[in-house]
Amino acid sequence: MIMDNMTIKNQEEIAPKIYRIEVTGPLTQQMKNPGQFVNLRVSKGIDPTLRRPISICDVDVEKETLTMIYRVEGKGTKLLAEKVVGDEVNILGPLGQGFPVEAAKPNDVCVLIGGGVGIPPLYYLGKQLVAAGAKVITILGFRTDKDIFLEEEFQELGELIITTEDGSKGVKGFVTDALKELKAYDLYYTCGPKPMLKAVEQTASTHGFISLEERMGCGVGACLACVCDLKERDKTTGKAYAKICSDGPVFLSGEVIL
Amino acid sequence: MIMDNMTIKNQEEIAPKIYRIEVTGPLTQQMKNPGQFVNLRVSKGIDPTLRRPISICDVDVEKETLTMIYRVEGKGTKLLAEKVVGDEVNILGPLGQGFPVEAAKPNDVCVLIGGGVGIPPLYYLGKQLVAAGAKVITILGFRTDKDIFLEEEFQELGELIITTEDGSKGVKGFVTDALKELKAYDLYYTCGPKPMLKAVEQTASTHGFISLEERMGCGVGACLACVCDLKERDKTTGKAYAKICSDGPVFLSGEVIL
Amino acid sequence: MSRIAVNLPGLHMKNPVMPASGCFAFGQEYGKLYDLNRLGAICVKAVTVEERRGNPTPRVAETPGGMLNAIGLQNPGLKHVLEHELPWLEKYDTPIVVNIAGYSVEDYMEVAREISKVHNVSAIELNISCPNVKEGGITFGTDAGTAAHLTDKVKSVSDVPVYVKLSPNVTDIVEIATAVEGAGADGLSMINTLLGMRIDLKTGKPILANRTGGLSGAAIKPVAIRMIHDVRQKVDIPIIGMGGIYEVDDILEFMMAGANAVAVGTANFIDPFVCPNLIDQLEDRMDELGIETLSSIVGRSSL
Amino acid sequence: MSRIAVNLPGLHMKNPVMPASGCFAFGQEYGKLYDLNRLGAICVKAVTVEERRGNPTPRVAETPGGMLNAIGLQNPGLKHVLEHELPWLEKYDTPIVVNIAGYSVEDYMEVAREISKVHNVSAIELNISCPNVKEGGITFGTDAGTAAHLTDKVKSVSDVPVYVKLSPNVTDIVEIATAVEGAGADGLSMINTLLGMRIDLKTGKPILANRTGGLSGAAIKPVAIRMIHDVRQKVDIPIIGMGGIYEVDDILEFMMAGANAVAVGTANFIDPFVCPNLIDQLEDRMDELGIETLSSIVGRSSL
Ligand SMILES: Cc1cc2nc3c(=O)[nH]c(=O)nc-3n(C[C@H](O)[C@H](O)[C@H](O)COP(=O)(O)OP(=O)(O)OC[C@H]3O[C@@H](n4cnc5c(N)ncnc54)[C@H](O)[C@@H]3O)c2cc1C
Ligand SMILES: Cc1cc2nc3c(=O)[nH]c(=O)nc-3n(C[C@H](O)[C@H](O)[C@H](O)COP(=O)(O)OP(=O)(O)OC[C@H]3O[C@@H](n4cnc5c(N)ncnc54)[C@H](O)[C@@H]3O)c2cc1C
Ligand SMILES: Cc1cc2nc3c(=O)[nH]c(=O)nc-3n(C[C@H](O)[C@H](O)[C@H](O)COP(=O)(O)O)c2cc1C
Ligand SMILES: Cc1cc2nc3c(=O)[nH]c(=O)nc-3n(C[C@H](O)[C@H](O)[C@H](O)COP(=O)(O)O)c2cc1C
Ligand code: FES
Ligand code: FES
Repeated sequence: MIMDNMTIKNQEEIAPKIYRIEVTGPLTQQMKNPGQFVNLRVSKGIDPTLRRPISICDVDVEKETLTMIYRVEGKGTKLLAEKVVGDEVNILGPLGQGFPVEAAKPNDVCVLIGGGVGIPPLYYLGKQLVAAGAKVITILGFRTDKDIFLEEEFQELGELIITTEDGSKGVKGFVTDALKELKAYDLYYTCGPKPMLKAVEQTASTHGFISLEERMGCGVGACLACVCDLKERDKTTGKAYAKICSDGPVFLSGEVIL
Repeated sequence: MIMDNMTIKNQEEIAPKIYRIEVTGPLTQQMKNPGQFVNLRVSKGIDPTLRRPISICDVDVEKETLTMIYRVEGKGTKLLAEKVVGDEVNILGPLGQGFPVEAAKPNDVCVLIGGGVGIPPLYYLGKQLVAAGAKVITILGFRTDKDIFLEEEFQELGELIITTEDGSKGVKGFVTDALKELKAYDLYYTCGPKPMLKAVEQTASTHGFISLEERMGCGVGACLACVCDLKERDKTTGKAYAKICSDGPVFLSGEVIL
Repeated sequence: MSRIAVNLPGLHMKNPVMPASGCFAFGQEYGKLYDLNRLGAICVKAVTVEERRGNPTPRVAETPGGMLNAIGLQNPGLKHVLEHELPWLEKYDTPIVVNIAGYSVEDYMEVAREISKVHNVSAIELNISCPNVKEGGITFGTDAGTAAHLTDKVKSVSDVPVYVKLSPNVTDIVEIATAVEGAGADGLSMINTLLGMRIDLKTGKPILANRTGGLSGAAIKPVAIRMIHDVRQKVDIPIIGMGGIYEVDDILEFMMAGANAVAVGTANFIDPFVCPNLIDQLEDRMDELGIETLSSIVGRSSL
Repeated sequence: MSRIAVNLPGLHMKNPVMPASGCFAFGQEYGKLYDLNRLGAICVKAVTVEERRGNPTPRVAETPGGMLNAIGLQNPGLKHVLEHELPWLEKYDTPIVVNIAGYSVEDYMEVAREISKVHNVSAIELNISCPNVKEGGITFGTDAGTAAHLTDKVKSVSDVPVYVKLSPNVTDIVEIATAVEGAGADGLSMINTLLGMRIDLKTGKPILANRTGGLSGAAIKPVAIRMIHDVRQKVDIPIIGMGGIYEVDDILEFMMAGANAVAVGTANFIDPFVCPNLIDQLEDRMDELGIETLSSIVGRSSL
């Protein structure tokens, strides 16, 4: 199974325009890989037409709940925010290749670097890294202190550094300003806007894993809407590009042209 | 005011695919003329695009409730049937020129002749005719006995003759088979499918008032989607046609080409 | 000048919004619902020399995100419009645009000559794009030479600016647009409806008695935006943009594509108050997007 | 023969439904979700002689009731398709249609020659209507003479039937259809996407990096129905109909308009199981409407 209606169990605004939604259903059984995403259908009809990709933020496989965090941007997320407990949402997923938890060896220091709505997938990742015995340091970037979310949750996983552009909380500046100050770490995992990803790739002293975003058609690798260029041709397929929806959204640092 | 959101107070299936819906709101204050209709918006978005015209079946001005009865035909009425108590429906109306109650003098015998979903507007009319001191005989045509609705309600207004095409209840045949048998009456009011209206006009021994249906764009007389040809040019406007939405839906027998 | 005022040949509009031709009759119906002076301009139904009965019904059919119409230019004819419809509009001081149509060049010229003399008519919209009539209409709009010839002739008899209303049912709308600009058009209106059809599955027959009709509404908006954008690169005369405008953002999108003013058609049928509502929302939305004046965004997409 | 089977040149289809080119890649993705043998046929992504990188992203934008795409014919090139994609499809016994494109007549001929030799290729779909590439593509599809010439050349080298995929962005699609029929086309595919555009209000720029894109989805259905209906009156070769098919009724509407089979594009993105689901619903719906066999309703709307 890869598509099912899931029932909304909880929905709340946790920061301005940022919503946490919890849905339930057996589809969660397959959602074991952090960094994967689902493709949501926010209405039954033709309006809007396309599904909306949203990352898996947390999964409770026993309780069969999937948590997502999203920002109200346009029509689709607005409709999603209007849904109430008990409503159903059609979900296609899990999709794509997530973050490799096994890339971190026990006691490795892993830095999670997230900006804005790139933060949610790092939470499920952080939980799994900790469970696997790795050490987690998290750097989360926000515009201002009012925008902060998931603070407590990340604190429970290890050290948490918050940066705000206006300095209203934590380090003033961008996530890379905090990253620069970090001494030793073994690898990083990052998700956020493209300029941030570029800056992180340049600033980091190790390799890492980068999660990308792109406008999507199908979400399953069939339409070629979401390609990015590879630095080198893929050795097995011979292709010069990768599909973010099915080959990604997570790539090894240096693998794709940002 | 001519457009407002009204709240659903009741909705039930009263015969196969036939729903009675009751909505409430101050717009009802203006709904005094039976035979008028409202134009409903069944969804917020663009799907479906157009409003749906539905006749006023009953109004309780004090309680501010409007009752409509509709058949689930296609997409729009299906969406309407899925709505539940407490939901809002955007309503434009009352629209058009209804049945003239004042055309019946006290003690006049008025025959109401309805077929299918042409029946609902006759109910509000019948109530007003009775209140004005006229005598009401109703002939309602259905396909089969399962389809019958509003039977008790019409019985309370006076004599009720039911016809069914398969003879499963009442007179076997069409409304005109029952109309032929009626001895003396002063005028008639009719609403139903066009072939029925034609047959009624030909069968009736008096003049009467006929309510028409047509696919509509605007519902307010601005787009010319819903015209019908007049037998003679209108003396005041000089026009050879009438707009069913604003000049009708009710016309004097013989006035329009059916 | 107000931030939302726009100036086009013959049309000094306090805001960029007018109802689209054929969706607003001659104004009397919507005039009962709100003060028509709130509109930037009023564009009335197509007028022909003779009265026209139009097509048989059904004349409309719904489609996903849009609708088809095949009214067939029904109108009471030039004489009646001159005597009854235009005088009724005299009580308003907002510019009036009269959409004109005909079977022949002479027809068009006659209507243009008479209509443009009326003192409360500010501009003519030359309808060379009606898809719902057998003769005239769209046949003038699909060939650049024919369109230019007609424009030239109508210009020669019109006392007011002439906006040519283009058909989207063509391979190269830029070619037609540049041809009518060359022939002296003062502006363009675009787009008219796309030819479409729907079939009733129960009967197997087209829903419209005319078989085909013109597709309007939200569904056609991206086609309209593309055509306006393309034409804007090549012509200098103003464009009145239309095709699927329902929301305030749509107005801004049309103007960024290159429209100098806009017309709202089908949306009136969904919400009869849509024109004044959109006008009311315009400045707030401009503030949110940091837009100073409307005129500053015209054609921004091609900068 | 089953009531829902249809027979077209080279295509013996157990049902009339195939995925539309470009919306199904080379089958591998949807092949993970269901058995592709359930499909009437499989139409794969456009193939060109050389590998193509396509357009920069963003390549899709949503529109009311539809979407724009500007993929730009990205594909791994003829050699790779011959070596990797087509062999993978060998495990299925449903007909394969290969969509082909090129910059020049010679390009098209080379792809057609090679592809048509592959034993599991049942037909070629000649894409003369891609709106998203600067050279080739749509330029072959907007002029009847050019389209006919290309058809003739491709027919001369193809071992399998050739379906010409028509562009809706033309003034007279019937003219192009009759021209390619005259040049020997075995069938037509229609319609490809309508040219459209969307602007991002925050930046004032087009959302698509390519500026314009092709409009597909429910929004274009009435245009497709109209064009198929018009073409059906004048050509005898079969038509594969597409453009906004989402529901089982849409299949019947296309066939009544004149299509002999149908393709489903955008709807796959909304529901990846849409093709098998529609196929499953077909007979029940035919029963409800009293339709005996599908072949009996083809072109019913013009009877
Ligand atoms: C793999 C992936 C994971 C994502 N995870 C999250 C998440 O966990 N939380 C979150 O808030 N957002 C996430 N996004 C971004 C989210 O998909 C968009 O914000 C959302 O689709 C916007 O839809 P809308 O209807 O509100 O906006 P509209 O502007 O109305 O959307 C119009 C169209 O553009 C697409 N679109 C618009 N912005 C984006 C974008 N940034 N990325 C991709 N498509 C876009 C929409 O999907 C839709 O097709 C993710 C995107 C991707 C690709
Ligand atoms: C003045 C008037 C009063 C009416 N009163 C009632 C009533 O009280 N009860 C009732 O059940 N029906 C009534 N109808 C018919 C009702 O409007 C249609 O059944 C309804 O619009 C069908 O919509 P749909 O979405 O279910 O069907 P669809 O087939 O999906 O509708 C598609 C389009 O066609 C239009 N349409 C389809 N059938 C009709 C029709 N028979 N008349 C007008 N437009 C149609 C729809 O409004 C819509 O625009 C009335 C019609 C008119 C004109
Ligand atoms: C019912 C109806 C009637 C129309 N009549 C005319 C007309 O008489 N003359 C004309 O130029 N355009 C006419 N049009 C086209 C509109 O003016 C407009 O160009 C088109 O509908 C696209 O705008 P919209 O999507 O906002 O409706 C008509 C459109 C509709 C829906
Ligand atoms: C993402 C995408 C890619 C497409 N690629 C091709 C293509 O390579 N070749 C082609 O002939 N048509 C292509 N098309 C057009 C479709 O095959 C189809 O003609 C069109 O989308 C209309 O059908 P629909 O509304 O069901 O999507 C593409 C369409 C989409 C949406
Ligand atoms: S969204 Fe279709 S290939 Fe990625
Ligand atoms: S529906 Fe528009 S005039 Fe009657």
